[in-house]
Parts: sequence; C-alpha cells; structure tokens
Amino acid sequence: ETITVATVNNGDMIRMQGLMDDFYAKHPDIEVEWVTLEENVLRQRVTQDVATKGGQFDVMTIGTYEVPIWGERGWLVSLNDLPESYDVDDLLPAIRDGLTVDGELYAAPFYGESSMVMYRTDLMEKAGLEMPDAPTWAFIKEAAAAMTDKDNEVYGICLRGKAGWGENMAFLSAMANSYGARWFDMDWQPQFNTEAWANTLNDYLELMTNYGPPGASGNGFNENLALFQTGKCGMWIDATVAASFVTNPNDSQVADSVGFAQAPDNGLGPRGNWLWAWNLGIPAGTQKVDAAKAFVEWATSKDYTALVASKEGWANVPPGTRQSLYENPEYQAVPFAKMTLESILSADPKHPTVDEVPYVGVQFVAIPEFQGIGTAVGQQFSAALAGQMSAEQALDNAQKLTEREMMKAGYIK
Amino acid sequence: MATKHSRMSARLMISPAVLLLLGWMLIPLSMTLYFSFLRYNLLMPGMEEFTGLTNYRFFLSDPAFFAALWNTIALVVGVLVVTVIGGILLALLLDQPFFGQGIVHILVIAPFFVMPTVSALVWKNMFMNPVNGLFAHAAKALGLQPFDFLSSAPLASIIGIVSWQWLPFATLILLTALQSLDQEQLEAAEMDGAPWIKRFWYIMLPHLARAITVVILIQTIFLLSVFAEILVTTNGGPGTASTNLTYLIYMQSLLQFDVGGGSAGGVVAIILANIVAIFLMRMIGKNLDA
Amino acid sequence: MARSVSTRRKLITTVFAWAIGIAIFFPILWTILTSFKTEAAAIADPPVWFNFHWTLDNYATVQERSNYFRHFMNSVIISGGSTLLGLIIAVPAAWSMAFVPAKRTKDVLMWMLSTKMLPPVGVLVPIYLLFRDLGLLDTRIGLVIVLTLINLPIIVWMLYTYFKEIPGEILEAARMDGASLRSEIIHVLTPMAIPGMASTVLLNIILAWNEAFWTLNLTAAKAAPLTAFIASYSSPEGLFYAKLSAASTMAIAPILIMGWFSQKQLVRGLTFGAVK
Amino acid sequence: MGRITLDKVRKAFGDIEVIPPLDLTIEDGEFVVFVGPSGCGKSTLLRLIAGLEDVSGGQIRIDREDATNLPPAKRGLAMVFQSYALYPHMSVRKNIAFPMKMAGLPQDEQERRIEGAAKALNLTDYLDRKPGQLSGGQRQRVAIGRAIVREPAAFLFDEPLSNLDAALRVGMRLEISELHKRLATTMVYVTHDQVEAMTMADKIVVLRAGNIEQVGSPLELYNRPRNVFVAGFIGSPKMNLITGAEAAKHGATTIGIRPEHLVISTEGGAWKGEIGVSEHLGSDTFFHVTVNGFEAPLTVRASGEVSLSYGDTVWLTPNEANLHRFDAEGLRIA
Amino acid sequence: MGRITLDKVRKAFGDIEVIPPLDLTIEDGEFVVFVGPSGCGKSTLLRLIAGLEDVSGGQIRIDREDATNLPPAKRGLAMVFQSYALYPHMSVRKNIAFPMKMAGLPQDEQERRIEGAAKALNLTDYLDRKPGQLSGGQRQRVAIGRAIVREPAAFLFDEPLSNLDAALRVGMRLEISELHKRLATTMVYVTHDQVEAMTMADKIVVLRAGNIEQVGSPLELYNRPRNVFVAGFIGSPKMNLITGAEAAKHGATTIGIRPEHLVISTEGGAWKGEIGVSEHLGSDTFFHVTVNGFEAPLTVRASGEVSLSYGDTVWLTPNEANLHRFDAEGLRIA
Ligand SMILES: Nc1ncnc2c1ncn2[C@@H]1O[C@H](COP(=O)(O)OP(=O)(O)OP(=O)(O)O)[C@@H](O)[C@H]1O
Ligand SMILES: Nc1ncnc2c1ncn2[C@@H]1O[C@H](COP(=O)(O)OP(=O)(O)OP(=O)(O)O)[C@@H](O)[C@H]1O
Ligand SMILES: [Mg+2]
Ligand SMILES: [Mg+2]
Repeated sequence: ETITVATVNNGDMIRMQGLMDDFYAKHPDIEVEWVTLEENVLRQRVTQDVATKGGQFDVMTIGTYEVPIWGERGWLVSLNDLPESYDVDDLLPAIRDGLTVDGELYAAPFYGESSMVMYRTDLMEKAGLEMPDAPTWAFIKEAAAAMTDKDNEVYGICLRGKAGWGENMAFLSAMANSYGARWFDMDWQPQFNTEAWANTLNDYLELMTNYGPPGASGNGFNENLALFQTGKCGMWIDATVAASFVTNPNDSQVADSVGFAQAPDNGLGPRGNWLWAWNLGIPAGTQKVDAAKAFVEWATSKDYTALVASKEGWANVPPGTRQSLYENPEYQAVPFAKMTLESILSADPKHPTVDEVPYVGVQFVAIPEFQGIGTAVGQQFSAALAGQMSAEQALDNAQKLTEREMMKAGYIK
Repeated sequence: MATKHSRMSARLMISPAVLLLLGWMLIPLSMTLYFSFLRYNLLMPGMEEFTGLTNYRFFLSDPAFFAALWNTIALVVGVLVVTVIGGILLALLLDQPFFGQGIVHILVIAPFFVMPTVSALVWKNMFMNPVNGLFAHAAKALGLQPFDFLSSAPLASIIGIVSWQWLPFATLILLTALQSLDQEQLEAAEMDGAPWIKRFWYIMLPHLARAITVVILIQTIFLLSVFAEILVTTNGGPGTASTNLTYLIYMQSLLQFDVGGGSAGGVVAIILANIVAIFLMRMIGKNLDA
Repeated sequence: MARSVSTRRKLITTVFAWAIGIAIFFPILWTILTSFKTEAAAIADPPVWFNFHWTLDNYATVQERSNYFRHFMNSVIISGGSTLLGLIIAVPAAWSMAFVPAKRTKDVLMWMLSTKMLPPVGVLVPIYLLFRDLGLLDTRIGLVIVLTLINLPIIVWMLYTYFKEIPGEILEAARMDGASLRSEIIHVLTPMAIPGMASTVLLNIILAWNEAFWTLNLTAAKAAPLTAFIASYSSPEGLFYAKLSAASTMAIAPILIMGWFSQKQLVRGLTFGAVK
Repeated sequence: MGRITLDKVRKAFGDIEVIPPLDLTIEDGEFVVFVGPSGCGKSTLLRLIAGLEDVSGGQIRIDREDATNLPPAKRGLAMVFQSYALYPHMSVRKNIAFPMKMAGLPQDEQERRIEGAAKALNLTDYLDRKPGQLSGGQRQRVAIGRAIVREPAAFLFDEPLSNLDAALRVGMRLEISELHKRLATTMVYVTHDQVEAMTMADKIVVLRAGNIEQVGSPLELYNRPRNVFVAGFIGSPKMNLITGAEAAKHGATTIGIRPEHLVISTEGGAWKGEIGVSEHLGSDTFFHVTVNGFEAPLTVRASGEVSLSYGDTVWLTPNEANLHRFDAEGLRIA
Repeated sequence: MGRITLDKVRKAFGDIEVIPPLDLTIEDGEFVVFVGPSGCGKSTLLRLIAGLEDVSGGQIRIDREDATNLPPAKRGLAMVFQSYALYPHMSVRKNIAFPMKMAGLPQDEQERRIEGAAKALNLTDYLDRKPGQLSGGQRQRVAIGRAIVREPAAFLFDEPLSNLDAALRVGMRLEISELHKRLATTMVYVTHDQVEAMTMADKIVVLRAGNIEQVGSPLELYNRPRNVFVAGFIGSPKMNLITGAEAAKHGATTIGIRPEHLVISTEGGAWKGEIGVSEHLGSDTFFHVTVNGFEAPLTVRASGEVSLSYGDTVWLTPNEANLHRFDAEGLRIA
C-alpha cells in the first residue's frame, strides 16, 4: 500500500524522510510518497484538497490553527483509537487540547513550539548587559541598541517582517498580547484602533528601523535563521525550534554563543510568545486509514524520538510534544530544553491576552476567515515596515479591511 | 483549393481544436460565473447560498483591487518597454559581425529556458538579498549602502526579473526580423544619403513593426498572468505594492479559500483580459495582414 | 552592405557582444557555480569566483531529500505528451486555417489566442473539482490534458504561420497526384513543415516544462514534475544558497541543454509569422 | 484518350462571375494554349478542368464521361504548376514516384516508368538529388516527369516557363513541343507569352474577362484575327492599330497593320512620318514613327541594319494584302 | 556632369578575385550597358562605382575627382535596384521624397520635384499608395522617380527590368530610353538580356569573369564581335558557330553565321540539311536545320510564313559578307 504524505519543508520533516528505513522495517507492506512543500503552498494545497475531498493525500501536516476547524467539520479521522503503547496522555496538555474537539483527538503532534528570545551571549557580554530569564520589552530595546553595530553588519534584533498570518502576524499578534492588545472584542469588533495596538506597532517599527537588518520586510523565519546563523543578529525572537538550528555547529557560525530567554512582556501578564504545533492528521476521505494511522503513530511516537536521538543526537529530536521527553535527563542536558518547555507552558490559547476575547488562539484567531484577514493585515504592517506608509495609516487600513471582511463573513452587521 | 470537399474536411479538422478549447473555456468559466454569485468558502462547506452581487461589490470596492489593476498594467507595460527596447538594441548588436556569434547567441537565449520559479528564487536570494546577495556585496565593495530591492522597489524588481526572462524571446524575434530586411533597401537608403541613425529610424524600425507587434502580443498573454515570480519574491507586498490581479485572486480564492470572492475576481479579470485581448487583436490584425 | 567591416570595429563589437552576453547569462552561471560551493562559500563577501573548494555535497543532499529522477521523468512525460497531443490536434486545425481560409478564420485564431489570457487562478477551483470527479488529480494524463489545452492556441498559431508559407500549389499537386487528405497531410505537408514543427515542438516543450501553476496545483506525489520539486526549495531553512543552487541547476539543466542543442531550430521558427 | 469538353461551364467567386458560361472542346492529342491578359481567367479555367475548383454551373466531360464532380485525382489528368510545386523534402526519384505510390502501382513498374521518364527528360543523373539542388530548368523537367509517369489522359500546364530566364525558356519550349510530338497526348497550356502560344499551339484559345474571343490555329489568329482585341494581342511587336480618317478611307472603324507589313522608305509612300526611338537589334531594326494625324506612333520593322536616325522624315506604305479592317464593334470585316 | 573613370580597379572577396584590374571610362551623358553571363561581376562593378563595395585596389574618379573612398551618399549617384528596394511602409510620395528629405531640401522644392517626377513617370494618381499596392511596372517607375529627384550626376541601374513580365519590359525599356534622351544624364545599366543591351546602349561593355571582352556600340559588337564569346553572346537567336572541316575551308578554326544571314532554299545551296523543329511566329519562322557533318543544328530565320515541314530536305547558303571567322584562340580574323 502506498500512502502520500504532505509535509512542510522544515528540517524536522526532512530529517524524518531520511529515517524511513525504520518505518519500512516495521511496516514492510507500506510505501510512503512524500510531497514536500513550502509552508504557504502546503497549507493552500492541503486545505484545498481536504475541503474538496480531492483525496490526493493520506496524511497531511497541519498546524494547530487548522485542526480544530477541520475537526469540527468532520474532515479528519479521529485518532482516539491509537493503541495503548502510544501513550496519548504523555502529550503536553496545552498542545493536546488544541488538537482535540469534543473529546476527539484529530491530529497527532509532530513537534510543538512556542517562541522565545535567542541572543548572542558574546555580544551581550560585550555590551555589558545581562539577559534575564524573563526580559521586558524595555530591556530588549536597550539591549538591541547596545548590540547594534551596522558597520560590521551586526543588527541588534531580527524579527519577522514578511507579510503573512503565519509570518509577521504570528509574531505581532503574540507581541500585541503582551501589550494588552487583542484582535477582536467580545462583539467581534476589530481592535486595531486601540492605543494598545498603536503602542505595539510603534515599538516594533522603532526596534526594526533602528536596530533591525535591511530588507526586514521580506524576512520570515528562514531568512532570519540564516541571518542569525551567520552572526548578523544580536537577538532574535522566534520559534523555539530554531534553537536546535542555531546551536548546531554544522550550520551555525555562532553555535557556541547562543543564549535563550523567555519572550518579553510588559508587566501586564501575558508574554509575547505563541503556541504552535505541526501535526499529522488523516483526511476523512482517504481509503488507506490503517496505513495512514500506522504512519502517524510511528512518526509521533516515543520510539521515533529515541530513533532521532540515536542517529542525530538529542538536540535534534522533535521537541515540544511529550512530557516524557522533558523528564528525560539526557534531554534536560540540551541547553534550550528548559526554556522551550517553559515557553510552551506559559502560553494559553484560551486566554491569550489581558482582556477577554471571543476566540481561541494565541497568535491566530481560530476562525476560517482569519487566514485571509491575517495575511491582509500582515501586508499592511509589512508595508509600514518597508516605509511605504506610517504606522497610523497601517493600523487604520488594518481596521478597515478587517471590518470589511468580518462584515462580509457576517460576524458583525 | 476551395472545393466543397476540402471545405468540409476543413471544418471537420478544425473542430477538435475548437471544441476542446471551447470546453476548456466554457465549462470552468460557467462554473466560475456561478460560484461568483455564491457565498462560498471552501472552509465552510454546506453554507453556500446565493448572494447576488455581493462578491463583486466587495471585490471591486477592495482598495487592493485598484492597486492590483495598476500594478498589472505597470508590470505588463514595464516589461514590454524593457524587452522591446532592450531587444531592439541587442538585436542590432547581435546582427553585427563579431567573433563567437554562436556562443553569444547561446548565452543570450539561456534565460528563456529557466523556470519562472527558479529565476525568481535565484534573483531574490542570490542577487537582490540586501545582506547576502551579490548586489549587496557589490554595493558594499563600492562603499555604498546596499539597496533593498524587494522591499523598496518591489514592482520594479519584479519587472526586472521578468524582463530578464523575456528579453531573449524579444531579441530572437527581432533579430530574425532584422536579418530578413532586404539589404538593398538599406543600400538604397544609403545611396539616398541617410546616415545610420536615419536608416535605423526610417527603414529598420518600420520593418520591425510586425515583429514588435508579435512580441507585444505573445508577451502580453504571458505577462498578464505573471504569478510565480510574485509568489516567490514578495508575496505581493510590501502592502499591495507588487500585487497584480492574478495574485490578488490567488489570495482571495486560495489563501482565504473564499471561492465566491475569488470567482468574482476571476470574472473581473477575465473581462479585463478580454478588453486587452480585443485591443491587441485589433493591433495585431492590422499589422499582420499588411 | 557587403563592404568589409574593419577588423577593429569587429573587435569592438566582439567585446561588447560578449560582455552583454555574459551579463545576461550571469545569473545562471552564478547559480551553477554556487551549486558546487559550500554554504559558507556561497555567501562569502567578497564573492569567490572559481578558487573555492568544489564539492558535490549539495547535489547529494538534494537527491537525498527528493527523488529527482521521478520528477524529471514526470516532466519529460508531461511536456512530451502534451506536445504530442497538441500537435495531433493542432496540425489538422492549422491546416484548415491555412489552406481553406474562411471568412472567420482570423477571428477563430484570435479567439483561440484570447483563451490563453484567462487568468488560471480564476478557474482553478472549478478545474480542481472537475479533475477530482474525473479521477485525474495527480495523474500525468490529467496534466498532459491541461497543458495541451493551455498551449494549444500557441501551437495552432505557430503551425498556422508555417503552413501559410507553404505554397498551396504543392498541396494541389499532391491532390492531382491522387493523394487523399490523409496522405496529403502525412506525406507532403508534415515533412515540409518539419522545421516549423520542430520549433513549435521545442517551444511547447519549454512552456510545458516551465509551467508552474497547474503542475503544482493538480499533482501531489505521483505525477509531480520538476516545478514541484523546486517548490519545496522556495524557502528552506538556514543557509541554503548552495543547496538552492544545486536544486535549481538540476531543475533547469535538462531544458537548458535541450534548448542549446536545438537553438537553431528554435530560433528559426520562433517568429510567429512576424517575418515574411 | 483525352477529349475534354466544357459545356456551359461557369465560375463565380462569391458574387463575381469570373467565367461566364463557356463552351469549349479540346480534341484528343491536341496542344491547346490559353492566352489572354492577366486576370482574364486562364488559370481558373485550367483549375476547373483539373478539379481544383468546383464549377458554379455547367458540365465538364472527359472522354465523354461526366467529370464535373470527380475529385482531381480521379480525372486522370496531370498538372504542371508555374511554381513547379515539387515536394522539397523528397528526392527527384521520390517526387516522380509519388503519384504512382498514391495509385499503389507495383514497385518494379514504378521503377520502369521512372527510368523511362528520367531518360526522356535527361534527369538520370539527378534522380537522387533534392529539388533544392537543381536549377530552374531541371526542376521544371522534374515536374513534367512527375506528370508523365501517370500516363494521364491529358496534361495541364499553368505558365510552366514563366519562372525561367529567357534562354532557358526557349530551350524548354522546344522540349515540351517535342514531348507532345512523341507522346501525342492532349496538352492544355496556359501562358501569357504569345511567342510560346504561337510556336507551341495546335490551337490557341484567346480569353478576355472569362470570354473566349477566338479559337484557332496560330496562323489563323495571326492572319485573320476575329476582332481588334485578338489582333492587338497576337503578334510581337504588336499590330499597329489606326482609327479615324485613315481607317475610314478603308471603309473601317479601325485598321490594323503589323510592323513587318509596313515598308519604310526615305523617298515616298502612303504615310509621311518622322522617326522617333529606333531599336537596333542587329538582325532587325524597329522604328517608332510618328505619322501626322495618327494617334500613336507606328512601329515598323526593317530587316537588318538601316541607317536612319532620330527625326529623319520617312514614308511608310502598308502592304494592302496584310491590312486588317475592323468595324465599330471591333469585329473583323471580311 | 557625370564622367566616370575606373583606373585599374580591382575587387576581391577574400581570396577570390572577382574583378581583375580593369580600366573603363564612361563619358558624360553616355548610356553604358554592362552585359555578360551570370556571375561575371556586372553587379559588383556597378556597386563599386556606387560605393556600396570598397575597391580592393585602383581608383574611381567621378568628374575628375577621386571618389574611391567617398561614401555612397557623397558620390552624387543614384541607383535603381533589381528588387526596386522601395521602402514598403512609406507612400509613393514619401519614397520619392526620401532622398530629398535626407538632403534637407526645402519642402516646396521637394513638392515641386515630386510633381515633376510623378508627371514624367505617370505616377501622379498613385502618389498616396503604398508600394505594396502597385504593379511591378509602377514600382519600377517609383524607384526611378526616387532616383530622378536627386538630380544625380549619373544613374546606376542593376537589372531594373528583370522582375517584370515580357510585355511590361518592352514598355519600360522604351521609357528608360526616352528618359535618357530627355535628361541626357550618364546612365550605367546592367542587364543580362541582350535585347535590352542592343536597343538601349550607346556603348556596350561585355564582361566575362570580371574581364572586359569588348567595348563598343551595339552595332559594332553585332557586326564585328572581337571574339567567339562576344559573337555567341550578342544577337538573338544566337549566332550559329561551326567548327571543323567547314571552318577550315574558310581558313579559320571557328566560323560564325547569324540565323538572319543564312538563306534557305528547297532547290540547292551550300549546305544540305533536314528540317527539325520549326517555330512559326507569324512575322518570322525559325527553322532548326540539321546539317550533315555539323555538330549542332543550325538556326535559320525566314521572314514571314514559309511552308516547310518536319523532315523536309533543304539547302542553306551563308551570306559570305556576314560570315565571321575566328582563330584557334577564338579571336576574330580581320
Ligand atoms: N480564390 C479566388 N477568390 C476570388 N477571386 C479569385 C480567386 N481566384 C481568382 N480570382 C479572380 O478571378 C480572376 C481570374 O483569375 P485567374 O487567376 O484565373 O487569372 P489568370 O488569367 O490566370 O491571370 P494571370 O495571367 O495573372 O495568372 C481574377 O480577377 C482573380 O482576381
Ligand atoms: N559578398 C560577396 N562575397 C563573396 N563573393 C561574392 C560576393 N558578392 C558577389 N560575389 C561573387 O562575385 C562574382 C560576381 O558576382 P556579381 O553579383 O557581380 O555577378 P553578376 O554578373 O551581377 O551576376 P548576375 O547576372 O547573376 O547578377 C560571383 O562569382 C559571386 O559569387
Ligand atoms: Mg494564372
Ligand atoms: Mg547581378
């Protein structure tokens, strides 16, 4: 039997493709075809396929944003019947909750992530500062100023700027949470016209224009990773998974001088970190449920973690999904393990920000319309970063277009 | 040629092509048209309902629509201007005798074979990247501030990339046309006392008119639907600075999965494309018959 | 203008032409060079030209990640198949337009071309639904059909312009000689149009090979051509210039080589009737 | 056998009637030449016979059988085109073999006929060349070879020599004449070169705007043109046509006299005139003489070299026996 | 003024010497025709004079001034090309105006000259058409018009009539002759049609492989060809050339006699022969007569209609006064 697996082209997924011999040894009758795509393309392709019941894929890599929506629509096969040995209860509750709708687990987490501050210990030292475990935004600003040395192409801070709900808006939404801003009030009225959003965006723009790298409006996770790895960033606030890349001496020129801290806050309660997981789900249309399940089970099992550890070392195992991993003493030796776990635990999708919100999701709003709105808003903020418009104008546009879309979708009259 | 028999066979033989294209056009088009009147989001199945012109109202009142319209025109016209003028100059150069003509032809034609995705990736990362790109290196070597092409001048950068891909095509057609110019006409003009520049203006350029029309027609067809280059380099941004109609519809229907809105956009784009088509056909029809 | 061009002028032209030729080719050259570098050398500033440590690692990595050969074969089959199918449909159509022109021939031709102006994104969802119902998703045959249809107008137009250059008298001679319509097309028209057909075929293969929208959206694994292969590199992680270059080189090399070898035919035919 | 009969054949392209109903019989073995000014319908008529155009009315019979609706291939005719219409991708041998291949003749019979035709047309050495490697005259011969091997009931030629240069034209003209003598097959030949018409034809058909103006042997047409049009069309240089008072003297609206039937003299004669341009060919001299009271200058032929120059006064005397007289409708007065 | 002198002019393309050093003087107002077989260098010579090719050696003087290195536009010559070389996108008026526009002539002067040329060439009704809408003859006239308005020191024509059909050619030939009479400007005219050469030239230059074989007036060349080549080249139909025993009888290696200088008789004469193909033109009849012992059949011209037919035995008698004798080198024996 051949199953087709759609995955995102990130390092953990690619690594898995290299370890398939183990799977084939255990399931000699199953053949796996990979479709590896860039995140946005992947999302478009699988959504289109699942929504139209195209049946092209048997296993899909999907994010925490999609799972509840799709699960609710009955588009995914329930994974409640995974065998005992899988140990569902070992999954981190924060992650598992996000994948469960009405008691049915609709996807198995492959890795989970939050966001945190990664910084250069050497530069920090040179600047005469010390990074606390839980910094504030004010400190980040101070540190960024101190570390920036544009003549030598060292930029104090690298942040996402590329437009997209999963790109710059992931960061900005999380940051906004720590500023007390929110996407919608309880009547689904967009909130970009609030003081809190204005502060968020102004601070972001100030950080980036003064201490950020050139071309930041086109930088996403990957671009920033490349910058950080080549020693061009003093600090980088991004996904916790990046930690294993920046500390990998094969790829990173700064591997031995990276420190980690929790995402900053403003003393209002929420920190500016998000919660995300890439999960494996099985679309309801597939004819090959058993084979697909076998694969999902294998890929998200403890054994797989052990397999990676044995082949590539503990630093490279997919993080953020299982309690047991963080209890493993070998893993605890990994420098970023603790900070990752803390970050994940500190995010609360049900209460992401200071005020009450009608939606679930830290750095996204779990409604179908959000992809479009988030991307369109992201474009406005990206344009502001590129200097094509002012912050006020960007916020104004964001407010208007969000109102428009919400009106069209019928949330508000 | 014109016997009844041959006319009948002609009709028979053209019909597969016509029927297939008709099907290819009408079936999806009517579906698109139908969808455009629905409130239809892929993510919310079962909620399709007739909404009349709502989708059109939203699409046409979207500020991004006008930006996209303008960007589409700028992109098409920009690339046409660059490739036609560049193509003429290049064709004039390549028409001269020089050593290694064959190899230079090969070098010049090469971009035409490159996939749009690849060329966009290569240009974006290895040349236009403001930190690690070659242009940035060059600027720094000259003591200049690296220019951030894709965020400061996104549309122009895309025009540049697309022009690079289409320049060979224009050059080749124009070169062939130039070589087909009757040498005696040039000699006659020379005898008539026309210096080179006037020979170019009065003899060569009019001779190239047909070829230029063809270049414009073919390129316009492809340029109206430029997509991969935008997706890869700027994602239509910053803001909507490099969003063209194709990309805008893509965002509507495939990022937001708003099939209804996307279909309305598609219908609008089809109408606009047909306006362009009619305009072009007029031009080409006139020029090709002459 | 058969006056001898002075050697000096020829030398100057040579320098100019080569400079511009190399400039135009440079991005490709640079990509190929970079594909043999280490990631560190790939972003070195100042750039390294030739004196770097040449390595094939990137190719190995890329091959490890994706099955290049299968994508390659899909590309070959899809572009070749759509070209062949396109020719089979277009030759008769072009024949009738060129040799039995009716009042509306020109309009039909223009209409065919105008179908190419339809924005593909506008009709993706309907086509996707159709393909799903017909079981054509992720099949080569499905892509062959789509690419045939989108390139058909160009094929018809190109063939039409070549056929028009063939004197009608020759076909009449064949008819007098007792050739049926079929033998007229097979024995007389087609061989005479070989140069034109060759460039039509080449152009169509190039267009089909590089078509990235439909090939990406209608395939998953089995039928995915090289455009899908490259799509997984559009934003990989970390330092990736060298790997990206290797993947790019692998994706464009086949068509580049084919294009170079057949450059003459391609160029000769690539005029769309613009040159009489 | 190759008797071709056109019975009230007419042809219209859309609304324009190019050939009004027309009757013509071409006897078996005859060499018939169609001449006429450009656009008069010569090619159209030939193509109607060939079946390359549908008739708009009337009937075409070949050997008594109705061929009006037969496709070209079934009529048993062979055509030689002005552009030769050789298949450029086939060798000479294949070109010649093509009609036989289409007819499904056995291989050895094909070989035999190719050899025969090649020998007759002096093509044996070129059988394996492509048409592109042949000279114009050779190509023309291949086209004829392709026609011969079909052993057709009749040959149709549409200006077969007009793409050749003058010298070759003379040679090919002789060759086609000889071929006709040898094969004795019906030949229908279109030309606008009236030297070809005069030297090759058994029967000339003069067309004007789709109408037959006169049918007859070359010398009949030369000696007794039925009307002014034929008189002016046949003969080179053209017949001098004189209207007005001088014509009236002879009881006609128009009189005609050929250049070779005028006697030139410096002493005296019928018409006094003045020498304009003179053309010295060595063998002959043509004088263009302006005669008072005549509209156009008269062309006069003098054999050999005659030393008269621009502006000299001369007298011209028409040879009464060769004077042609035409009435107001342009018809010959017997 | 238009006196053109070529002084040891030679031309080589690469290693191939197309024109060996050659001297030639063309007097002001003369009509000089270059004739010769294809590829002999006629066009090359004309283009050297025009300045469209660089000479490989020697000097070209126009009106005593050294023009060897002048660009074409500065030589004050106008050229009419075989292909007409009209500018297809310009109207007739613009075509004719083009050289004046380049020279920066005032608008009204341009208008005046265009009117003049159009009237002279009968183009007034066509001034606003594009060349594509004109017939061959009209196009040729436009090309001439474009040359005239420049009021050049000399006109250069490269086979200007060879793309026209026979009838038009005769007409245009006369028109160009008349133009020359009227303008009295030097004209250099290339052709391979020797009727044109004979009728138009003041002076004919016969070229073979880049060498001048003979220069002289048409009748000089007709009556006293300097060698066998010129003898065979000038005259139509060609001179009959006889070698062998019969020539030896006249003390020559080759003797030549023109068709019009042979007398045909059914009773008796010098050479006995048999009639082959005969061509009846009405005005003349040409017989091809096979004479025993002669290599090739002789062509004989008989005026008017003579009733002799295929296979008849006849006797031919050469007109002794018109017999040409050539030695072993092919040179004329005086
Ligand atoms: N396919 C056609 N459609 C419309 N009119 C046509 C067509 N073919 C020929 N004609 C017209 O019919 C008339 C006769 O044409 P035809 O070719 O028979 O003349 P022709 O005597 O052969 O002339 P030429 O000596 O120039 O070859 C012309 O007026 C021509 O314009
Ligand atoms: N540009 C050139 N390069 C090389 N050889 C040339 C060139 N132009 C002409 N020739 C050669 O020079 C010779 C004379 O050519 P030219 O065109 O002068 O002949 P021509 O007498 O005009 O012949 P035709 O009657 O065919 O026009 C020919 O052998 C030709 O091949
Ligand atoms: Mg005709
Ligand atoms: Mg020549």
